This record gives sequence, structure tokens and C-alpha cells, in this order.
Amino acid sequence: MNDQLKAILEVLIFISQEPLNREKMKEVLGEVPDEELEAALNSLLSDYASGGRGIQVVQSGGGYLFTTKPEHDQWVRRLLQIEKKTKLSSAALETLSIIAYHQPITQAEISAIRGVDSTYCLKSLLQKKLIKIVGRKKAPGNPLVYRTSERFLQYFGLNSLDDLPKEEEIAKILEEEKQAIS
Amino acid sequence: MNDQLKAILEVLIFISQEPLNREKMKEVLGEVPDEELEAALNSLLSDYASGGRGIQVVQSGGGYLFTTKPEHDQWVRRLLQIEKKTKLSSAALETLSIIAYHQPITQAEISAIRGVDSTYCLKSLLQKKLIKIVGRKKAPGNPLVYRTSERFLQYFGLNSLDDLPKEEEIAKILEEEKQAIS
Amino acid sequence: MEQEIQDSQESQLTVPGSSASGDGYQVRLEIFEGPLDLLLFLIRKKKIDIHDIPIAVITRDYLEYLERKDQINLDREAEFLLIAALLIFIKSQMLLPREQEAIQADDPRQLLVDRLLEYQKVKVACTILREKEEDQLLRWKRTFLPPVAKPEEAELLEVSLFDLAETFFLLMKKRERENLQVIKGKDVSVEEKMKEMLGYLETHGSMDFLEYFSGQETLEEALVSFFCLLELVKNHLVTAVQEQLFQTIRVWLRKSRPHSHGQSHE
Repeated sequence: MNDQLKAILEVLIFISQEPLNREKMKEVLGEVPDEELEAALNSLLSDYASGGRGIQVVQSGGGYLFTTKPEHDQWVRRLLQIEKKTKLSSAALETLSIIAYHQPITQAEISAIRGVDSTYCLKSLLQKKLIKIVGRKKAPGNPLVYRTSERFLQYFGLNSLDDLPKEEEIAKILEEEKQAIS
Repeated sequence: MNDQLKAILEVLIFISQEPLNREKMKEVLGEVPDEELEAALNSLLSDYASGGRGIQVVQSGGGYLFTTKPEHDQWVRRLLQIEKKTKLSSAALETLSIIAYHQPITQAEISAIRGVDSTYCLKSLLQKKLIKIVGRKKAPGNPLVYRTSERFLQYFGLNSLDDLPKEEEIAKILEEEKQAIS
Repeated sequence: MEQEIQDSQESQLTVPGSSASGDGYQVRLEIFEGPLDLLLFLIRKKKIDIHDIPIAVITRDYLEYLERKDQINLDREAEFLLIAALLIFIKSQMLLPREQEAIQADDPRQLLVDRLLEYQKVKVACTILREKEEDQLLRWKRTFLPPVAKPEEAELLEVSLFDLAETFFLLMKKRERENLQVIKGKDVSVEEKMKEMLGYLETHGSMDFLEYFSGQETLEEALVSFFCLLELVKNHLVTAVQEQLFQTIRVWLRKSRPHSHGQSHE
């Protein structure tokens, strides 16, 4: 058995986004006798199949890939839940930045600036407690008015809203880029 | 040793998009005695460290993650069909190391140490998320204050800022260089 | 990226094997990122004790390099000159007769020496970090979610304060650009349109500009009317008030009392 080959296969399967098929393996590895490849793959599979492992190499979709074992699904879901909670989507970031700089502001005003409906983003920001509802605007329909929260300041390590980077500061940084390109 | 726990940790580290730290592990797992957690982690690390493997669990950026080994770099690049990853420019690296050792620090302070304006470097480091703005300094003009990020640690394979090259280490190298040229 | 010059530092630290050429010390592809970089290089080249720098010698060498220009990062020229000025200043200080030995403590070079020592440490830290970087760049991690649960809807990001501010200001820039492109299309007589708008204001007292704008027959006319509004405001003929971004703009003739707005939401 070729241990070197087995290690490389492990790496390739680990890194590949899609199930890695034999053609691709050969393309990367160059000349490899079929029997050797088979032997290395089988050995790799059985290594991971042996008890007590959390992840495994499986054959699926015409190739090999790493997956977690079904019995650990609940743990996986809990972790993903937690990671999701601490991150923002780029749409949410956009919405949050508008609220930060334009508060107090209504949903319609945010949507007007972004050019897309922002209801969903607001909901997710509210859930993350990065923004809060502070009342209603005296305007037709009495829309809700949003502000950033204490948690928002904490999240970004700010003492107060005055500490938000000013346009000139960011502009200066962005400016430099233009010069570098031209 | 708790094999079940080890398997779950393997899964969690495998799934996590960033280095998985102990706090998150505990958040997912609920009540786990510290010693048990340590034992399981150590056992997992040594499993992967033992010879002939292509992937390994490493401690970096304050947590645990899976990576490939350096000797397999070429195979990964052949699979993904990409060139060698680009290094930081020396200007950016200089700026970054100044921030690392002097944080929290302002743009003006960095530029003073380097003797050149560092705005552009800050921008590129911010965009690479190797540094972050952490507020303002209570000083004339209230300049923004910078710190290195979690990603900085991960980028250099450091587990914490304590892993930065120590002053004595630097002094020793300087001494050796002095001997070498005189 | 373009502005950053690769590896000045590494080549410097391994430099002794430089090739001598006609005009003296020629180093392969050596470009000095900053003035301190160059100074340290000169000090090492001449095997000078950093704590006792012969300022006259170093100043001469330094200026020589500045004249060559091909070895310094020209974007940084002003900063190189600043240190040149400092060197000359220190030199002049040292030429002054030293009356009392007691003042020996304030060596005019001290500040510069401190800076060089600090910078030297930075450079060493950089070489160590560079090694770590090189090793890390050979290690790959997965950047995607393995096939466990169904993939999450949108990519989620770790955001920083910089991201927050950058996102906002870029968004505003984009908006601004869109508006500017729109204004360009004017071709209908501005004077006529201005008169028309003034006439409208005289009879109606004020106007809801967005309403007026969208009431125009052609897009071109609408654009001209917007352009006219800017002109009228600039010439202090009218007052325009916009309460919130992208909400309607209310316009009054000057003189008339600019108040009573607030109920105009689209």
C-alpha cells in the first residue's frame, strides 16, 4: 500500500467542493496505476469507517467526499445555529449601516435608499438585537422608527454613535485606492 | 477517555467555518467537565498528528481547525488550479506587525514608526480583515484606533497574541545579525 | 496592490551578495520602502554602530541615494526628503560648539537613534512573521460548508466597523452616481423651464417637486426641471426642503415664509 498516495487522496477529497471522482484524481496525480489508486482509496475509506470517528469518507454522486455521520446531526445543527446567530448577511449589513448613519429611520426610508425591500433584514437585525424600535413616526401610516441598540455599540466596540467612522475618514481610505489604481 | 465526545468534537471542528474555540464547544455541548474536554481534544490532535495523514487538526486563532499539511500544497493547487497564494507586501506586513506589537494604535502613530504614511496599507489590511477599527482615541482629532483581528492570528498560525515573537527573540536575532556583518 | 512593492525587506536582509557595478553599490531590485529602511541599510552597509552614527557620512550617502531615485519608492519621495532635512538639522546641531559636557545627555542624534532601533525591531519581527506566513500559506482549509445540513440562504459575514462604514458610504456614492447620470441628459431650454417653474410657484405658493417632476411630459423635460430647481436654489430664488432622503422635495419662492411643511409624504 502506498501511504503517500493515501495521504494525498485524503487532502484532495478534503479540499474538493464536489465529490471527487477518479478521473479528476488521475488528472491531478498524473500516472497512477488503477490498482494502486483503488487500494489507497479502500484503505482510506476503511480508516474512517473504523469506529469512533465523527467524520467519514463516502462514495456519492460519482465521487468521494467527506461527510459527517448522521448520528451527529443534532450537534451540527446546534453549531450552525450558533454561528448563524453571530454573523450578518451582506444585505443585513447594508441595512444596519443605513440605520447607523441615518437614525431614527423608517422601513420605507431604508428600502428607498437600498432600492430593495428591507423588511426581512430588519427582522433579522431585531432578532440579533442590533437594532430596536423606538416609536412611530408622525407621518401617514405611522411607520415604526428604528435605531441601533446598545448591543450594536458593543458589537462594534464603540463608546457612542459619535465614534462611528466619518465619511471623510472612510473616503480617505478609499481615495488611496483610486490613486493606486490610476 | 470519552470516545463519543471526541467524535462529536471532530465533527464540530470539521463543520465550523472558523477556528472553533472552547466557549463555542461548550455552548454546543452543554455541560462538559473541562478535563474531559481537554482530554478529548488532546486525543483528537494526537490521532491526526500520527504519521501518514493528509489532514490535521491544528490550534490557531484561538481555536481548533482542520487544515492540510504544507507538504501537500502543490497537490491542492493542482486540484483547484490556482497559483501560489500571494504574500502580504512588505509595507503591509510592516504595518501589521507594528499594529500587532503596539495595539491599540492610531494611523499617525503607525506612520511615525514607519516613517511613511500608512493609510493605504491600513485600507488593504482592513479589507483583508487582518485588522479592525476598535474605537477612537481620546486625543485631538479623535483618531480611529486599530487592533489586529482573530483572522490575523489565524493567518500567521498563532493561537493568541502571546505567541508573537518575543522581545528577547528579536533582540537575539539582532545580535546575531550584528555579529554576522561585523 | 500596485502600490506595494514586494519584498524590499527580504532582499535587504540577505543583501551582502550584491553585485558591484560602475557607480558603486548596486543591489538587485532593491527598492527602499521608506526613509528609515534606507537609513538602516546604509548603517549596516558601512558597519556603523547604530548608537554612534557619523551623521556627516550617513547624510552624504543618504542624499546620494535620493539623487539616484531608482532605488527609492518615488511615491514616498516627500517622506525621504523629510528625513534628509532631519539629518542635515542634526548635523548642524552637532557642529554647534558644545559648551558644557554636562549637556552631553541630549545628543541631537538620540531621537533618530531611538526611531531606528524601534524600526529595526519591526523589521526583525517582520522576517519572523514572514516565515510563519509562508508556512501558513501552504496549509489549506475548507472555505465551504461540507454537505451536512442544507446550505444556508445567504453568505454570512463577520463584519467590522470598517465594513459597516464602508458599506454605507459606498451605497451613498452609488446613489450619487445614479443621480448624476440622470442629470446629464438635459437639452430642453433651461430658461423657459425656469420661467415656467417660477410662474407655477407664483400662482401656487409652493410645489411638491417630485409631483411636478413626474408630471412632466417627457423624461427629458423632467430632467431639465430638476436641473432648473438646482439653478433656482443656487441663485437663491427658491428654497427647497427635503426632510428625509428620497422623500419629496418641497419648494417655495424665497420671500414667502418657508414653513408649513411636514405633511408631504409620498
